[in-house]
Amino acid sequence: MSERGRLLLFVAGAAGFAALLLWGLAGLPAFGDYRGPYGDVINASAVAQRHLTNMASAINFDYRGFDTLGEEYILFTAVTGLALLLREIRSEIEEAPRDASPNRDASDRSDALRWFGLMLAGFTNLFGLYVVIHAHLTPGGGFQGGAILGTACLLVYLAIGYRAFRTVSPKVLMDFADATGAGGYALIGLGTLLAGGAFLQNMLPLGQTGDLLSAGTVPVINLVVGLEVSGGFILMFAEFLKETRKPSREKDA
Amino acid sequence: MIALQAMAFLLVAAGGTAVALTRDPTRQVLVLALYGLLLSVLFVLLQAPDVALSELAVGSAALPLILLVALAKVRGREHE
Amino acid sequence: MNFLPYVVAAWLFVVGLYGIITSRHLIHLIVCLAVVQSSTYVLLLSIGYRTGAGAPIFANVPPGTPAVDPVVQALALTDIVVGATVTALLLALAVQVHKRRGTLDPNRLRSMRG
Amino acid sequence: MSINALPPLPVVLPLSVAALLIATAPRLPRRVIDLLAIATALAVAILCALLLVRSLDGPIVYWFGGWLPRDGIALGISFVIDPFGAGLALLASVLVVASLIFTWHYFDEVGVLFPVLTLTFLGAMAGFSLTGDLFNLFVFFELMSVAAFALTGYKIEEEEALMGAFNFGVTNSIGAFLVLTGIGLLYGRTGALNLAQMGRTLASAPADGLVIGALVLISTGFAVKAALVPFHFWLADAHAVAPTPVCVLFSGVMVELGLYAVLRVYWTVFAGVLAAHEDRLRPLLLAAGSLTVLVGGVMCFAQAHLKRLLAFSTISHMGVFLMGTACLTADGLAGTGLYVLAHGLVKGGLFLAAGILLNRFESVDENVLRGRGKLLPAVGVLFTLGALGLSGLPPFGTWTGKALIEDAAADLGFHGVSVILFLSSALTGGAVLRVCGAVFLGWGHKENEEGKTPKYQEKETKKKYTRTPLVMIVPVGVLFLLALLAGLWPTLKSETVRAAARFENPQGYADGVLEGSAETLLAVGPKQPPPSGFLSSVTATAGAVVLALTALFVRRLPQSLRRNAWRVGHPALAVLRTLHSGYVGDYVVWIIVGVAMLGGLCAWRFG
Repeated sequence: MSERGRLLLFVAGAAGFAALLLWGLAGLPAFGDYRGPYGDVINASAVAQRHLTNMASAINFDYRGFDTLGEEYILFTAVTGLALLLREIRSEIEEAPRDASPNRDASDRSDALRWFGLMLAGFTNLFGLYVVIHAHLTPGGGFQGGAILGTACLLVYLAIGYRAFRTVSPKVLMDFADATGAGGYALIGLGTLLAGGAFLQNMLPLGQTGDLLSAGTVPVINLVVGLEVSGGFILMFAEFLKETRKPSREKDA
Repeated sequence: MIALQAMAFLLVAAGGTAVALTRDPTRQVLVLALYGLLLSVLFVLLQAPDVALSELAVGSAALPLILLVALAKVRGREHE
Repeated sequence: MNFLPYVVAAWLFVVGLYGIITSRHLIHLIVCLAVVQSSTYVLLLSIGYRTGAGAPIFANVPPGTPAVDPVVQALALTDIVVGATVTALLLALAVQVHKRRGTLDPNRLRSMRG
Repeated sequence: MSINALPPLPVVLPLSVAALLIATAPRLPRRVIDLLAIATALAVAILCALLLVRSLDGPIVYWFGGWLPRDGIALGISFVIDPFGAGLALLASVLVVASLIFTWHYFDEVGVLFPVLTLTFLGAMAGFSLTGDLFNLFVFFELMSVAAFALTGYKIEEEEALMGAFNFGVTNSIGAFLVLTGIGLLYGRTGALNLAQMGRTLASAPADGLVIGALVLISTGFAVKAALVPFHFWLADAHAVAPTPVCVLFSGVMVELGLYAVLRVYWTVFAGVLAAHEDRLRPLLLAAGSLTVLVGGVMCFAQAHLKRLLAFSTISHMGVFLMGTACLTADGLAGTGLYVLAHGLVKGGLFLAAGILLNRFESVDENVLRGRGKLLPAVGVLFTLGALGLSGLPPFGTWTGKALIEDAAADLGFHGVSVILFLSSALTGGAVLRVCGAVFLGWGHKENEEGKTPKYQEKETKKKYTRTPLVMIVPVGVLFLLALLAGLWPTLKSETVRAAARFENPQGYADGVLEGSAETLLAVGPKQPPPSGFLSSVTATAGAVVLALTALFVRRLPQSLRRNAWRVGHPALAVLRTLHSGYVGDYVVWIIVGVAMLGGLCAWRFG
C-alpha cells in the first residue's frame, strides 16, 4: 500500500471506528454516576470481612487475587522472554565486558553527583519499601513499591555506573527474587489448597484493622508481589543495560 | 473540582496527542514522561491514588528510562 | 463534562493508532502503542468515578463513606504492569532488529511478505 | 486435598514448575529440566482429561479464594469448566507434550528458557479455556501473548523472525486494547466482570449502541488472535518464522482459542440480549467465514515456503470454524469442536514433520527441497497421511467435524456452505499434497519466480542429523493416530453435541454459576452421520489430489489453457500478495477498517 493510500484508508476506518466507540460510550452512565454493584459491595463489606482499609489492595490481593497471580506471571514471562531475545548468540564474538576495568565508572561522574545519586537512590529505596509494606492500609503496594525499588536501582546505575548497579542488584539474587516472587505466589495458593481451602483463600488470622500485621494473607501476598515486581523490573533494566555495553566497545575498538 | 477534572482530561488529551505527534524518538520519550505525570495527576483527581502512584513509577520513570537505554543503544548507528 | 472523559479516551485510542500507522521509527511506534493503552486506563477510571466521593481507602474515614469504585482501579493497576512488560518485549525486538539491519525505519524493514 | 481441588491445578502446576525451573536452573542438568517439563505437561493433560470427564454431566464451578457469589453478585473469580473448555486445555497440553518431546535435541543454547516459556504458555492457555470471568480471560490472553511474542522472536539472527514477532506483538496488543475497551463498556453497564452475571444483567434491557459496540470490540479484539480476515495478517508472518515446535502450539490451539473466547463471551454475555437478532447475525458471520476460507485457501496454495503454507491453511480452517459456529446451533458448534480437535492434531503433526525437513535440509522451501525427500520415505508417508487428514478424508476426525458443520448449515437452508468447505479442504489439502509430491517424489518443475522467501534458514538444532532421531518422528505419528482416533471414537460425536447444546444455553450457564443449580439439560437427539457427509469429504480429498497433480504437472496442460488461466488468476493473486505486505502499519489499518466494517454492518442489521 502506498503511504497516501494507507493514510486515506486509515482516515475512513478511524472515522467508522470512532463513531462505533462513541455510539457505545454514549450508552454508559454519565461521568461521575457509577452505579455498581461490584465496587459498592466490596466497599461496603471488605473492611469487616478482611480487616484492611485499602480497597484496591483488597481486590488485587484477595477478592481477585487470581488475576494478580496471572499478572505476576506476565512480568515473569516477559523477563524470561527478554533473556531469550537479548541473549548473546554464538556469532557475536564476546570480549570481556568493558566495565570490568575498575577505573572507568569513577572517571565519568563527579563525586558530588555520585553522592547525590546514592542518597537519592537510598531515599527512593526506603520510600519503595514503605510503599510495599503498607499496601493494605494506604495507597501503594507490591506493584508500586516494587517499581519504585527497581527504579531506585537504576538510579544507582545513573549515579555511579553499571558495576555498582550490578553490585546492588546481583543477577543471581534478582533471578531468585523474580522466580520466588512468581513461584511463591503460586505456592501460597497451593498451600491454601493443601490446608483444605479454596485456591488463594485467605486463611490466616485477620488481626486488628489498621495494624501492619492484619488482613491475613494480604500482606504476605503483597510482599511476594513486591519481590517479584522489583526483581522483574531490575532484571528488565539489566537486560537492556547489558545491551548498551556492546556498541561502546565497538566504537572504542 | 469539576473544572479541575475537565482541565486534567483536556491536558491528558493534549499530552497524548503530543506524544503521538512527536517524531523524534528521544524527544518523544521526554514528552511521554511528562504525559505519565499528567495521567498521574488525572488519576489523583479521579480518587485513584494507587493507580496514580503506579503510573508515576512506571509511566513517568521506569518506562522512559528503559526507552532511553534502548535509544542509547541504537543511536548513532544508523548506517547502511 | 458528562461525556468528556469518554471522548478523551476515544481520542487517545485513535490518535495513538494514527501515530502507529504513520510511524517512521519502531521505538516511536512502541511509544504510540503505549498511548493507545493509556486510553484504556482513562476509560476504566472514568467509568468507576462517582461525583463527590472519596478514594476507596478507609484509613482516615469510616467505612461507609461514599467512595469511588475500587474494582476499576485494581484492573487499571494490572493493566499498567501488563503495558510495561509488553513495551519492554517489543523494545527488545527493536534493539535486535537494529543490530541486524542498522535501521529502525519500518518502511525498510519487512517480515515475510506475499 | 480432595478431588474438588483439581480445577486450579492445570494452570497453577505448569506456572509453579516454570518458576521452580528458573530458580534452580543453574544446578539442573539439561535432561532433568526437559523431563520435568514433559512430566508437568503430561500431568496437566491427565488433569484436564479428568476435568473433562467430570464436566460431561454438568459444569464444574470453582470460586477462587472461596468467594461464593452473594445474591447473584460475584465477589471473586470463578472457573466454569465445561467439556469445550476442558477439551481445549487437553488439546493444548497434548500438543505441548508432543512439542517438548520433539525438541529433545533442540534449543541447546537457551537451556531452561524454552521449557519455561512453553510451560507458562500452557498455563495461560489452560486458564484462558477454563475461566468464567471476563477480566481474568483478558489476563490470560495477555499472559499467552507475552509468552508467544518471545517464542516467535527466538531466531534473533533473522530479520524476518524479529519483524514477524514485532508485527505479532503490535497487532495482538491492539486486539487486547479493543477487548479491554469492550470490557470497560460492559462493566459500566453491568457493574460486573463475571460472565454469567453480566449476561443476566444485560438481558434485562434491549440491545442498544453500548451492547453492539461492546460485542464488536470484544469479538474483533479476539478475532485478531483468531486470525479471521482482515485481522489475520500477523499469523502467516509469525508462523513462518517461529521455531516449528512453537508453530505446533500456535496453529494447533492458540489461534483456535481466540475464536473460543468470542464464542464463550457471546454465548454467556450477549446471547440473551441478542436472541431476537440471531437470524440477522447468521449471514453476516457466514460471509466473514467464507472470506477467511477463500483468502486463506488461495494464499495457502500460492506458497512455496512450507511453514507459511501451513500457516495460511490454518487461516482457511479458521474460516471454516467460524462458519460452523455461525450456524448458532448445537450441531454447528459440535462440528466445529470436533474439527478443531482433529485439525489441531493433524496440523501439529504437519508442522513437526516440516521441522524434520528443516533439520535435515536446512530449508522449508518447496523448490529447494524438490526430490530431496526421497531419502526419507517414512517422513514422506507421514506427511502424505497428514495432507489427507487435512483434506478431511474419512475416517480422520476432520471428516466428522466437517460433515456435522455441513449438516447444520443445510438444516438452516445454507447449502452454499458445502461449496466453501469443499474449497477449503481441496485448496489446503491440495497444497500440502503438492508439496509431498514435489519433495518426496521429485515431481514437477522449479518455478521461475523470484525467490521471495529465504531459501535457507537458521537450523534449529545444534547439529544436523544423518538419521532422523526417533523422538522427532514418533510425536508426528502419535498425533496423526490421535486424529484418526478422534474420527473413530463412537461416542465422541454424541457427547460433543450434548456439550454444545449446554454451551449455547446462557440461562442454564448463569443459573449453574450464580445459583449453583443443576442445569436444565436440553434433550438433544444425536444424529447418525449421513452418507452425504462421507461422500462430500471423499470428493474434497479427490479435489485436493487433482489440484496437487495439476499444479505439479502444469506444463503438460495445453498452452492456451495455461495462458488463459494465468491471465485471469494472476492479477487477483498479485493483489492478494501485495496486501500481505509484511508492514505493520498496513496490518493496523486493516484491523481498524475491519472493526469499523463489522460495526457498520452490525449497526445496519440490528440498529
